[in-house]
Amino acid sequence: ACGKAGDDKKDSADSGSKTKIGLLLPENKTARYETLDKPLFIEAVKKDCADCEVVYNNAAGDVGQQKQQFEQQIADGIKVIAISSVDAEKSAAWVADAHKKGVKVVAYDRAIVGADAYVSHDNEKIGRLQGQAVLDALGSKAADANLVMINGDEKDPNAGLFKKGAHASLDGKIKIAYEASGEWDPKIAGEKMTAAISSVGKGKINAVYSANDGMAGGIITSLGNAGIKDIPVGGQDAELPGIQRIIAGTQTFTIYKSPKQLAPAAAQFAVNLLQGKDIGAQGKTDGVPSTLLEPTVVNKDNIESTVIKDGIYKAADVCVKDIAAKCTALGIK
Amino acid sequence: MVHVSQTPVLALRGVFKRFGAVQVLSGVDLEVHAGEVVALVGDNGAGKSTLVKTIAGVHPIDEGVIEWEGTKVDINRPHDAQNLGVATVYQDLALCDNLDVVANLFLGREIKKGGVLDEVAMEKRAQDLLSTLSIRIPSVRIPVAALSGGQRQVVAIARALVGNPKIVILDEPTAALGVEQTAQVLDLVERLREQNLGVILISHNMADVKAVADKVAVLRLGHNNGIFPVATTSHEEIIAAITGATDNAVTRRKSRSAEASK
Amino acid sequence: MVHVSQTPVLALRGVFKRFGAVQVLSGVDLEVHAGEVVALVGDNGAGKSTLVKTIAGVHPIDEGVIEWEGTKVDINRPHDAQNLGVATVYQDLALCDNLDVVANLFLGREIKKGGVLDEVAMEKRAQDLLSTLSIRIPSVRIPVAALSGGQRQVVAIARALVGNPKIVILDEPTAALGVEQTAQVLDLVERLREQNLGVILISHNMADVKAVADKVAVLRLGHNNGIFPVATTSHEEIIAAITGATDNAVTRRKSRSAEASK
Amino acid sequence: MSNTNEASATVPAQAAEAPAAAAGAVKVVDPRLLVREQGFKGYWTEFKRKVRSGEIGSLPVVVGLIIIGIVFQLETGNFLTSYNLDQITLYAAGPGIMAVGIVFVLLLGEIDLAVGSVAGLAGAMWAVVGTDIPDSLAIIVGILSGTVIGAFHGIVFAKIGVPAFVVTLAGFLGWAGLQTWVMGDKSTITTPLGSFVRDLTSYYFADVAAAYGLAVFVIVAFYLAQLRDSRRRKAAELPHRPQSEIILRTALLAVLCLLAAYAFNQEQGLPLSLVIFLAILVITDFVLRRTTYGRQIFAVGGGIEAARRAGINVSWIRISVFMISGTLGAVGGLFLASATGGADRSLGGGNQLMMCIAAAVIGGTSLFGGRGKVWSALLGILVIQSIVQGLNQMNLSSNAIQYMITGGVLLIAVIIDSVSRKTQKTAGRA
Amino acid sequence: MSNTNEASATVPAQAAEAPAAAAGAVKVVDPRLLVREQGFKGYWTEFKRKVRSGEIGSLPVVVGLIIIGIVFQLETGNFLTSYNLDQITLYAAGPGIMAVGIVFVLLLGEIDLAVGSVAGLAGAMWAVVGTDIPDSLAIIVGILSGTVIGAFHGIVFAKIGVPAFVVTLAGFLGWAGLQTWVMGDKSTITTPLGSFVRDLTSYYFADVAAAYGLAVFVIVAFYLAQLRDSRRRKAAELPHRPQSEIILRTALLAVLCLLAAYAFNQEQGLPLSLVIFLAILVITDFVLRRTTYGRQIFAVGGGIEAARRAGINVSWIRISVFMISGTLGAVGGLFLASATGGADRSLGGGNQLMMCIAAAVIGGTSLFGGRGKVWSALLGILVIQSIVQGLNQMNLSSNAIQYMITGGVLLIAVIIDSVSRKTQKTAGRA
Ligand SMILES: Nc1ncnc2c1ncn2[C@@H]1O[C@H](COP(=O)(O)OP(=O)(O)OP(=O)(O)O)[C@@H](O)[C@H]1O
Ligand SMILES: Nc1ncnc2c1ncn2[C@@H]1O[C@H](COP(=O)(O)OP(=O)(O)OP(=O)(O)O)[C@@H](O)[C@H]1O
Ligand SMILES: [Mg+2]
Ligand SMILES: [Mg+2]
Repeated sequence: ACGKAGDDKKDSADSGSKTKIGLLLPENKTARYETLDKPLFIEAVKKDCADCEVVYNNAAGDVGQQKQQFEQQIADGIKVIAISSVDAEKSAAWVADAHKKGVKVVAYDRAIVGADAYVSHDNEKIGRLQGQAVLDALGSKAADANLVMINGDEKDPNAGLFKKGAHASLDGKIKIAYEASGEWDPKIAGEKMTAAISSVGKGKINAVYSANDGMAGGIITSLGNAGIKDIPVGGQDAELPGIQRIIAGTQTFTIYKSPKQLAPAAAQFAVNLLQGKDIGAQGKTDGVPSTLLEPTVVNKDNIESTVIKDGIYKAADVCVKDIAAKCTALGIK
Repeated sequence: MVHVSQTPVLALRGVFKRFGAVQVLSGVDLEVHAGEVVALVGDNGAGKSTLVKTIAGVHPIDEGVIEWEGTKVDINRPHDAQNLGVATVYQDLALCDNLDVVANLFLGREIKKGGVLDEVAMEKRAQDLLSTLSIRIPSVRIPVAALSGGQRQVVAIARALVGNPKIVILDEPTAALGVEQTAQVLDLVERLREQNLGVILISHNMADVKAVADKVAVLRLGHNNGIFPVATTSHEEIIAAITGATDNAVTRRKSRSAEASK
Repeated sequence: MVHVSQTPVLALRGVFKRFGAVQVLSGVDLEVHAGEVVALVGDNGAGKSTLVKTIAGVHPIDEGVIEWEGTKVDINRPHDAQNLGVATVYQDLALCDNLDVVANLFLGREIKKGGVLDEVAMEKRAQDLLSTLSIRIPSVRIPVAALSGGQRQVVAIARALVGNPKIVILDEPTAALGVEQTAQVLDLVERLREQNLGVILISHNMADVKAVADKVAVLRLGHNNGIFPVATTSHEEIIAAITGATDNAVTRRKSRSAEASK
Repeated sequence: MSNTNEASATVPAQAAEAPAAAAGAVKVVDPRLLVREQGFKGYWTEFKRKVRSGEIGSLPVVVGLIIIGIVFQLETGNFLTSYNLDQITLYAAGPGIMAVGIVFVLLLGEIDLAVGSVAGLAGAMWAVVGTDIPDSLAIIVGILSGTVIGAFHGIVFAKIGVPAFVVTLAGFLGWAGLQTWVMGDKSTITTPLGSFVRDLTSYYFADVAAAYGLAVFVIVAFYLAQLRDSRRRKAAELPHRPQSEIILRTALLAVLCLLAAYAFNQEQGLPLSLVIFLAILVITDFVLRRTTYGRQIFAVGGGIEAARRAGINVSWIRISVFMISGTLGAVGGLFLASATGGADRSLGGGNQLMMCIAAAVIGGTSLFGGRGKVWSALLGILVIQSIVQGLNQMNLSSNAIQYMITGGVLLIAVIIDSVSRKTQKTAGRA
Repeated sequence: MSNTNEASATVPAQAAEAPAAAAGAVKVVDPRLLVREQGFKGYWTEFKRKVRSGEIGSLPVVVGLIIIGIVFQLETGNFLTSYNLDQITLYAAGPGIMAVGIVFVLLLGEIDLAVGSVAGLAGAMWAVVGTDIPDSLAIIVGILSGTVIGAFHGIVFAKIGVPAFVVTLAGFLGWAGLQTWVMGDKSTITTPLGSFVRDLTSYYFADVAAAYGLAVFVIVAFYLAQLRDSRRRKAAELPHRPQSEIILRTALLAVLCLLAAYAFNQEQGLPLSLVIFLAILVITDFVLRRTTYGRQIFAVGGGIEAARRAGINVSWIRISVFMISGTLGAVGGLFLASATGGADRSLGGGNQLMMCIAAAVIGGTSLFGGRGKVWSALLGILVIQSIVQGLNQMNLSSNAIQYMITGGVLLIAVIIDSVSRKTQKTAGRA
């Protein structure tokens, strides 16, 4: 990257780049964005358009930073940006500005009003699936069971959607004895769990809903310390430790949102927008052409057919010494 | 001796002060008239500085009365004392180390022009004030942290002269000063008396005390231990009042040297 | 007078020191022999304390040579000076305000028993040391911040006596002391000389200087301005060397008072 | 009050009326003070001496800034563009204004950990009440909420005696909670179209004359002020700056201002955010250096007991400084909201606080009170924002590395600064 | 080294060999010192005097803790249970150990902002290298990484002169970045089954005798130490604690210890985490109060220049204290990892740092150096963790409110403490 600064910028601003695609991801606390979404996206773009280049930034959870990155990419002459926004509502305003400069925006995983395309898993649906999975795990005992709900961070709009969905399937079918936010933090989630045990009583908790796998880790440690075993605990994200806990039997299920589908779908939208083709969406969400992907509930029985088969994890990585025996029992190899 | 008015400018009556488990002052009385120099003497730890600080508002008194020109006053913070017209040179000087000499001299009484600090006027005045006291200072724009012990003390003394006090309290003002500067300060004390101000001078140097004071108040272990007119009291009498004994290290040392020189 | 050895314990030769834009010391020489009390005198700001701090390792010298018992040494930090055997009482005392009297006295030289601080032994020793110096202190377990000016100074002096120094430097040790304590300190200086230690005594008090010093080194504006044997030099000569003039505030003040008493 | 002070201070009764004393007077200035030789050779030797003994003020930070610029230019090929200058200025304004408030608190030797949360809360207040009342009123409400909180911090600190660190730590948690509560069920409130807050970081004085005009005004004002001061000092027979030095300084400033003006005019013109930030800097600098109040802040920062004994109302100084910091925090919050397009629940959170404090410290304001100037907020935030912008542009594979580099560069910036000050310390000017 | 010191200190040559001086000697103790009357009436009047003048040490915090317990018990009905005591202890150990490190740094008058990030990084190191090497080695690697980082902070601070606030601020960012980088593509690494780290917060000495045994040991050791000290002082004719007072104090301690032991035995027994935390407290307390090294830390905190002139190696004290704080930070990190079930990317982040600092300060350690004790870390973290647990149990609708209450309660806790100290200040013991 050399050359005279001034000219470089002017050129690109006037004509715009025909090969660059921006990818803006929101945070780096969870590993998936940098280890799955980003490489899968780049790979898919390369497949559809061999000489395309992906310019990547991560906002580390900071809206201001993301706006700066967004504007920087526009200034650098990028004409199509796929963005998973930190704050969808604010992004809507930036998208309007971007349109004035002829820049197209793909909303990646999180919906943005006025975007040119939208790919996502349906977050409310995820919540409903989680809730249903809890009920399924309890079976007939659900009616007089006590449930502890540990939700995501209140500041994260997605957490609100998971919570809403979960309530939609749980309300009225089970008693929610304790509900609080674990702030996406395993330690806080664990502390909330001990408080729940203290309030509800040790023997009276029959199931735990955890909005994701990270928090489930802290929760399960707390349950273990209180000597509570064999109650359903559910999470989300199909993280490796989550999968391992499912095999070990301390966690019951998780939700698998395959980046395998998400990233290529978004990449395809982006390339089509860049090349001016029809983007090929399945439908529309709030007026934005969209493709909504189906999340899957993963439990003991379908680990092999989901995460392992998709190549997200290798059986050897999952089945480390502690649980190797159980793996064999479940037929994971 | 100058005319001494009837009501004292400042009078302390039965002042008590305690710090934690230590009863520092127990029923101390003191009177200062306009145009009078009162020397306050006493052993180390007798409570002289504490007494001065109660007058200056640094430590409010526990019990007792402070009268100003005949009426009882409450002095709870340094500001109160300054408003009455008490200017104090503390033993520990109490300068702001990070500020330069000029800023320290005028702290709390800055010269202003149209609401804005008039640095030029202050710097000029500072140079005048300091030269009156015969002190050389590398530059008046140097932070006081960089000054020598004596230079700092002179700055503190000069500080007390900015403003219009009625009483000036000097707590061991010449402790760190050279012979020449000490002489200047003694001159200054005499000028203050001529201008009809009251002066409280704390000093361990009996020669200085005898040179400028009108009367000597002795403090011993937080109690009054006599008030002596300077003119008619001998050196030995005062020292006996301070140490509470006629046989003390001073007399022993004297007699030893007397023997040695025989 | 005690026997004075041939090689000085400590010798400074052509010492220079500059702070920022101020040349504080310019080619200062000084010699101290065992069993000798050297008084270092000079006007305020002459550079006495700076000179002492260069010996004590607080400020390393810019140029010049420091010799210890005849060999050149580098003194870059206080630790170096202490290892040689220099004990210093600073003008600004340099006590740790938050520590109590005992902790301050033994700081850096704690008494230990099996690797653990022996508080009882230290407290006992502290009481002994302080009573030798005739000072009353509310309690040796009080933080030094709560002491009076003179009490602090005595603690600083006592500090210098813990350990086994060969040279003791006292920077205006009696500035804040009462008459009795001053006498004790002068006694102490004489005892140090008897034990064949070298002593550098800084003081503005000519009477004290004449009482205990063997020779007087005068510093003026950072230069040497003469070294005088005490026995054969008059008060006036020394003061003239300090102020650099025979007509100065001191003589003027004297003549004025002489006239007044006529 | 100012009048009485003036009156009492101008009567040096005792000292002035004593001719006897004047006879023994000596020149106050010490003969050992080394003076600068005349002419440019004199400047050079003095400059060398100052560098050696570390009395070089902000020079290290400025050099650091230049190095950062060059390095990123070499790395990315398009860092030193007028667009980037414009963007850096824009994003620097908010944190910069907050850092000015922190400089005030640091001058007291205290710290304000709540400034980020106050910014967030002010943004939330403005946005929420703005849905019901006119925009200008809402802005006032937002800013005043900062002032009130600052007053609260100040009172708890100065009157009750809780360490400022703890008060503002509690505030850091508490106000962030209040912010979320005020926002209610909305996670974001987008700035309404007509709001002045939107203009804060998007309005430009597009006329080419504006930027140049401001530059020329600054240069002339600087020159005249320096000249006047020098003349007055000369008249009072005090040491003063020679004409040649004033011209040299003015010329340096002129180059800088005009270059900046040119760069802004290449883009959209003079940004309003810069004008406001500069105005705040000039006003606060004036307050600190030219008024009794500013002098008292320094005095309290240098030693509370000495200040108290000088009759300064220490509690009031403390309370008012926290009010200033709260107010500037709130103003900064509105800038943040403007820059990101609206108020949200996480506004002012994250590393914002640390960045503001770092800006003040990197710029050279001491953490231990009594030493510093508001311009350090400008310099510091420029350093930080340049690093952020440059790293974003370098398009690093992972944020982890970006964090590490930010930490590292900050450290290096301060190390340079500290090393220069260290020389100063051994030269006896601690 | 200790030997030479001992030797030189025991020779008070000049003073002791001078009988002449002893003649003029006075009793050192001032006659104005008010002494306590004999008997229990004496205790009571002295206690009243102490409360009035604010010399009551940790009393306000202890009272605060009791109030917190009662309020939450009334609110939730099941706060004062042995399960909660067990859980609070468990979660308090990690932050508590980190707070001990912070106490050391605060005693110097400095601050360590990196302690949370160091904890996170140590957790990550342990977890990552633990996949390849034996657990015990991995633990050592994790802890040593903290020591090394501490040494780095200390060197940059003490030798280069960068303010500790800035060094550790850079560390706060930098080490968190490194943590993410070390974790690589894993967001969580679950603690392996056989790892000792898992035991840290899940192993219990289930035998009833363990808890009671420890309690009795502590009580007896305390009694004997006090008794021995009092005897020695009496023998040396120094003021000493009367027998009655020692018994009173021991009795109070005994009640506390036995109650706690009983409660733990109601649950799973004596937690290993508590034993380790207490061991660290006892050792660090011993180091601070009974060794030359500890004395030197206080001296440096009280005044750097005075300490330097006393021949103390200030740089070494600073570096070593930051090493201690780094090491304890790393140990705390392993406890955090243990409590949450493994190392993760957010370990040690968030409010962790603020909580640790708050714990140290609430417990009564001064932010300005030279005053405090390690037990303040225990008291402070108990206060904080109790509030967290209590509020969690109250199950407030929103975390925002929870944060506000935490902030508020913290503030009140410190206000009580400050008000009592304020009395102390006006009583002249600042
Ligand atoms: N803040 C304080 N707390 C506790 N005790 C104090 C405090 N200040 C002073 N004292 C005690 O009060 C007594 C008197 O102190 P003060 O400073 O008034 O003495 P002084 O007469 O000025 O002595 P000196 O001549 O040494 O200056 C001393 O014993 C001192 O220890
Ligand atoms: N750290 C420093 N920075 C700059 N100048 C200094 C510094 N320390 C001392 N000086 C200057 O050096 C000169 C000598 O100071 P020093 O303290 O040695 O004087 P002194 O002879 O001890 O005077 P005194 O009798 O007043 O104690 C003074 O003019 C002082 O301003
Ligand atoms: Mg005194
Ligand atoms: Mg001196």
